[in-house]
Amino acid sequence: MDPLFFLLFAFITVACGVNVVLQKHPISSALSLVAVMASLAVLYLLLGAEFLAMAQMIVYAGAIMVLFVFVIMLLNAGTEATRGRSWTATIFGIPAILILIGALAYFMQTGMPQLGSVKFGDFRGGGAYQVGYALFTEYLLPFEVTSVLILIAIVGAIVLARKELD
Amino acid sequence: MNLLDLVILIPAIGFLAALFIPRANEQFIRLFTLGVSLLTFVASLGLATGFDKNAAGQQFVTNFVWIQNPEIHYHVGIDGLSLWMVLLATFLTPIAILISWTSIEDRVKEFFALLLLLEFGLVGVFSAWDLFLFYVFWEIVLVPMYFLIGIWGHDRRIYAAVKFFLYTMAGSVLMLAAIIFLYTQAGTFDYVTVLDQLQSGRIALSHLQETLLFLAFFLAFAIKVPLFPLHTWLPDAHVEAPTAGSVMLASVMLKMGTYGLVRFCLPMFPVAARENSGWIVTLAIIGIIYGALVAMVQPNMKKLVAYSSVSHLGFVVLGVFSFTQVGLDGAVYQMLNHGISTGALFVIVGFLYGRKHSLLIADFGGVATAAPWLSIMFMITTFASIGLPTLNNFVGEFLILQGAAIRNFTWAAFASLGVILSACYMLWMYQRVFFGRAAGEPEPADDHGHGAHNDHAPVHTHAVHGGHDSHGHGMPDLSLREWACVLPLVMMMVWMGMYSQTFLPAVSAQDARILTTIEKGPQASNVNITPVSGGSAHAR
Amino acid sequence: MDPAQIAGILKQGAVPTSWYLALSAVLFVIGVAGFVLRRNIITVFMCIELMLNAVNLSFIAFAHEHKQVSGHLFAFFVMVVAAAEAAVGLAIILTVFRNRSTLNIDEIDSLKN
Amino acid sequence: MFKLWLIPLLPFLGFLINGIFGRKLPKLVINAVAIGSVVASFLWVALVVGPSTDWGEHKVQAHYFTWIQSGNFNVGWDFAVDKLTMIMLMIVTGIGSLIHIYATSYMDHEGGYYRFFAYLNLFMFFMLNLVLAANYLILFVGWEGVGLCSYLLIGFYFHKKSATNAGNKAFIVNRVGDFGFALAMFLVFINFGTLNFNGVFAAAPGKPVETLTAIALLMLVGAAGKSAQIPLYVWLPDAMEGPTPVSALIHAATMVTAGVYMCSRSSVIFLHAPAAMQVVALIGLATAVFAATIGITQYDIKKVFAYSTVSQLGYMFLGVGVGAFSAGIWHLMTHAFFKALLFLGAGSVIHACHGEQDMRQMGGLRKYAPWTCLVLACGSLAIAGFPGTSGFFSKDAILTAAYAHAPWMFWVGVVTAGMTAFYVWRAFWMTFWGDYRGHGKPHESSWVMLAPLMVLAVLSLAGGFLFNVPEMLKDMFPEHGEVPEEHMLMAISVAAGLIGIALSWYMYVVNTELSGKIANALGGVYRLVNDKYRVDEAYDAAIVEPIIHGSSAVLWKTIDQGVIDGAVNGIGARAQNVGGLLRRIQSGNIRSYATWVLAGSVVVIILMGIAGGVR
Repeated sequence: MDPLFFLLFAFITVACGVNVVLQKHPISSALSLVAVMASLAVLYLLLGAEFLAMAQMIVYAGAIMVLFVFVIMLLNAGTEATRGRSWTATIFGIPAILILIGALAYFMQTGMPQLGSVKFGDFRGGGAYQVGYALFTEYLLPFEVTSVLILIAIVGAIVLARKELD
Repeated sequence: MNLLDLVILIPAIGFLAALFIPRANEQFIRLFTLGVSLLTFVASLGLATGFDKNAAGQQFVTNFVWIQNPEIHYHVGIDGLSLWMVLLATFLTPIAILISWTSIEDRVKEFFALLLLLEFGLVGVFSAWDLFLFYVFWEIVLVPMYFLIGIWGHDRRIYAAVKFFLYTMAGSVLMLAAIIFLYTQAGTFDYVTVLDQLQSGRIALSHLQETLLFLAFFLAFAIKVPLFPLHTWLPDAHVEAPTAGSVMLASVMLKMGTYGLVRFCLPMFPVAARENSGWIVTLAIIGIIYGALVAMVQPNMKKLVAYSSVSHLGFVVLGVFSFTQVGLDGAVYQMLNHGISTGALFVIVGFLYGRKHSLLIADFGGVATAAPWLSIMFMITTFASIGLPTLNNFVGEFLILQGAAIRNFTWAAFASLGVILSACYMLWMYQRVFFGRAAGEPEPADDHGHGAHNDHAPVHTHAVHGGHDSHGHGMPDLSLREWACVLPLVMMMVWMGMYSQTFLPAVSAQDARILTTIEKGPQASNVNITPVSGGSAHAR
Repeated sequence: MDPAQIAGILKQGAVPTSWYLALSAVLFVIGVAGFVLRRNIITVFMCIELMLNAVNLSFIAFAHEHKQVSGHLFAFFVMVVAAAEAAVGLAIILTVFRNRSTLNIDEIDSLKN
Repeated sequence: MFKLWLIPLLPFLGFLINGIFGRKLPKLVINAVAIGSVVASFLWVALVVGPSTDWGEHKVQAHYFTWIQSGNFNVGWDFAVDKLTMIMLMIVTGIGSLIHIYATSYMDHEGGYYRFFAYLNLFMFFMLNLVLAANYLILFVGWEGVGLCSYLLIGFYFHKKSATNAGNKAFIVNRVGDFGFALAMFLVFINFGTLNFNGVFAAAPGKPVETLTAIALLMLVGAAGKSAQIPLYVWLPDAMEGPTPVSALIHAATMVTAGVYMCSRSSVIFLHAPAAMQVVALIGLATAVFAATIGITQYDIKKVFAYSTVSQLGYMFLGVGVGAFSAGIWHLMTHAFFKALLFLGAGSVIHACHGEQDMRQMGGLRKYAPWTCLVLACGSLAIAGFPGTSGFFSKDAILTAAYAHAPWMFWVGVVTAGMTAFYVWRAFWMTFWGDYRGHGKPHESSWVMLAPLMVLAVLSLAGGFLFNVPEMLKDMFPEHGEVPEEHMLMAISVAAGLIGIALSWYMYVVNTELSGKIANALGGVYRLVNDKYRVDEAYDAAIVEPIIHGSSAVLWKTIDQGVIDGAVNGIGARAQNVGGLLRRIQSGNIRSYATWVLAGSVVVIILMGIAGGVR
């Protein structure tokens, strides 16, 4: 059963991912991205990361993507202009991407050590309890630092986005 | 947490705190930064009083591992060499803040905060005893200065700032490479350990390695000094920098180079230092004379002072590479002297700029009539810079030249020419700026002919009219705030000139130690060098 | 990997971890391609999110492989950073749009000179 | 005990009070402070230090604090008084007091009154420091300090470009001398390990002659700068831009004699370096003749006396050079009397003529200013070496010693003495005889000015036998041999002086046309001398101009901005050419940046893959 789930959602992920890139209108890209997030959440679940799967749905697909859609609406962004000047990106970018694909494939094929396999239910360490426990014991300092980071981000976002008062 | 840590930390905390002050409260920002810098200064005075002046070696040490792997220590401490450098930095920062009080009008908050950051970096540079920490502070200093020049400078500020940045970076990259190489050999960045290993021969450097390492460090420091012919960033940076930037740059930042030479180049690579001293001293002497000659023909006051710095710092390098106690003491003392007197020169040039918005000598004239006290203060500073006995520079220059003479009399003879030339350019500038009549005022027919000089010409001179007569417009005398900037500097000039014993013993003790480490250097016996035991050989 | 192996896997009912990694790589490359080739700044930004997600997937796959929760935590922090980044990034985009009235990345070139 | 520090410190306090508060003080207080401080230190010297010291071998030493200490280099703020110092102290404070008194009247109507006296007091401080010093470095402090004051006072009328130029010239030329002096000190320290007079002079006889010669010659450079000897005399005539009391005090009586004092102080070194002595004598003699010839042709009354000062200083050096140190000091003292008198008298004349300094605009002043005339006559007699006057004794002592050293020097000296008498009396006749040629009505000066003149006149006449300096100093300096023909020599030099006076009387009183005719007859030579041999112009063309133009055109514009900056910028430009591609990268286009990031990471990934990945 597992491989089927994996293949199904992997397919959805890749297809929607490609769609993100191919869509001309940002709102379509955004909706495709939501689909990518959602299917990734399922894959997380398959890997035993229950907490993260939920977080992925709520934080990513929910909060962040809503923010994206919000901004797109706010700016009333239209379809992308085809006008562009960067030949570098096209000339060097596409070959580079192809090389990247090739290199990744080659090294994963040859250099990857023997790995195990995933079966749903093998690993039960990804629940809210375990994650929360690790988070508030071993990773307490990074966690707190993160909270500061988010605070700064909030302040920064407000400062940047607010209209000049004068 | 000892006093030195406080001196390092107060400006850093002040810098961060200043960033949180709303930018509208400009006056509060000024007062706050002034308060912080004064607090730092008071704390650093504690260093001076608590310092055991007769003992060599570090005091006020804090040493703990900052980063485990690679092993980098937070190792700070001061010895006789760095004590006065730290004090110089903390002494001049409040003055730099005061002189910018009204002249900086936009981005007030950033400006004053950056000055605190600069102070933090400078104090750090002078007290770091870990090579990596030193490098970090060294680069921290660069950042605020780049912005000070680049944002608040004059017309060609971007060019000057980039030139300054690139020059310095070019040098410091080499230094970083050398530091990392030393790390691979010693396994630590801690300077004391590295030095100990070098001296005990546990790190055996080949001759080529030592020379290359020496050159890498030397180049970084020489650019900062700046040694001829690496000096061309300095005039541009000075001319374009705001007054406070010039003051800090000339007075303290240039000393980072000479300090580095004494602190790192000599003790770590004694053999290479001695082998290379010939051409280094030659460059230093060329710099002395060259800087003075070029200063003589500058139309711009700040450029003139900048080139004079090239000349004066040539003296310092000469003293350092004389390898005599007298010369080295003089060199270190001269660093302080130059900091005080050139700082004061820039401060007063800044006042003049504030009054007339020009730096060109030709735009001035007759200032002495309108602003007598300003002129007197500048005159004292001028004479300090020329090296008049009883004022500070004399002590340093004399010791340096004496040291150089002990090593090689020809050096001293050539370098002394710089003393003559310094009188030329400074007095010439003084004459054109302060004497005569204000620019634009008609020069009365001055009959130069035979004996028509008139003792009793109606000389409506001097102070009597104060700043209220016709040529006094726009040239008020010193204000209370300006007095507060200048007077401490002038008093220091007299103090350091008359009673050098306050400062020299601590320096001497440390220099003696550096010199003995040089002489005891592990490979010293392999190389045949002229004796450098100072004047003692002849004196007894 | 021949069909026989795939059939074996399907029969066994367990997915090799390397498949997840391959998926992650594919997703990452897609993100890269979008990042380089798209001109709309918002789309570019979304492609960055895509790359982050791809990386998260590898983290979680390795966490499963090593049966350790640390990988999850890394992914968690990545999410947090992504959230912060989105907030600030979108604010920047707003400001840029307000100042230059364009979302075309090629027209935002004040870094030049 | 003797509180030697009090001597310089009193004038220094005067300087501080007048300098800081002077602008708000009434003139009376300024006068009281300025004169009081100098007179007080004069009294301290004359009444306390002088009488209470047993002047055998005794020497008063005082150490106040360590000034500079580094390694074995140790210099303290030390004062010492011996007989030589005592004589100098008396001259400096005594004449200083008189000139201060004179100046209160002379400067009465000038702006910057307080400033003037502050500077004068500061000068006294440094000068006293110079003579009291017990080591070379403290002497150097005074040496440079008096140079500073000289600079300030020459440029006192700082509105006048010529005045400030003269001040700069004085300071810079002196710096050239100080350069030599400083090098001499370096050599002294290297060879003796100390700069204290006691230590140096005790060890000097044992040192190699070459070393001592080098030291002595370098000291001579310093002395030539301060005491206006060839080739560094050029600043002194220009220094007459300063107010006349300054010319009298600094540029005639005290500061310019510091070089002579220094050489005499270092007599031990000089005596053991005969070659250097010879050079000193030659330079002194050359300066004496050279300046005297210029003096003959000048019309500015102060310039005449200035060249006369240079010439007389040459005499003193001649004395030092031939080994007659005490004669040199004697002449130093008598010169201080009569030259101060001449300058102050000249000031009085200038005052009388409403600021006129050109003698061609004077004449007949003896009717208007009889007292000035009288005292100037005393001074002129003294400088001409009229028998019995102070100048007679000291000049004769020098000439006799010169004869003992080398007879030709004596003859040159005698000719110079004749010339001296000629030009000084020429000035006298032109000023006081004939008819008044200027404008306005001349007037006699006030008694405040005349009183010091009279004191000086008495000293000029009687100073020679009142103070027999060689007698006082006989145990400080070695005796020089008696000359059998002494009376004969005396007669010759007196005759030379009298001939000079007579000739000037004939040319400027009896037959006033003659001088013009002679001048015309000499033509180019006369103009050359009148233009002071165009030495200033030669220096300008040979030294100043090349340095300034060279610095500007070659060093600054070519090397600094061309070669060095050019090289730096050139590296930049080359990098740009080579990296045309790199420049393209900096297109400002975000996507192309992204592409480069991508390309870079691909390279890194491939490299890491080849290397086997990170484990």
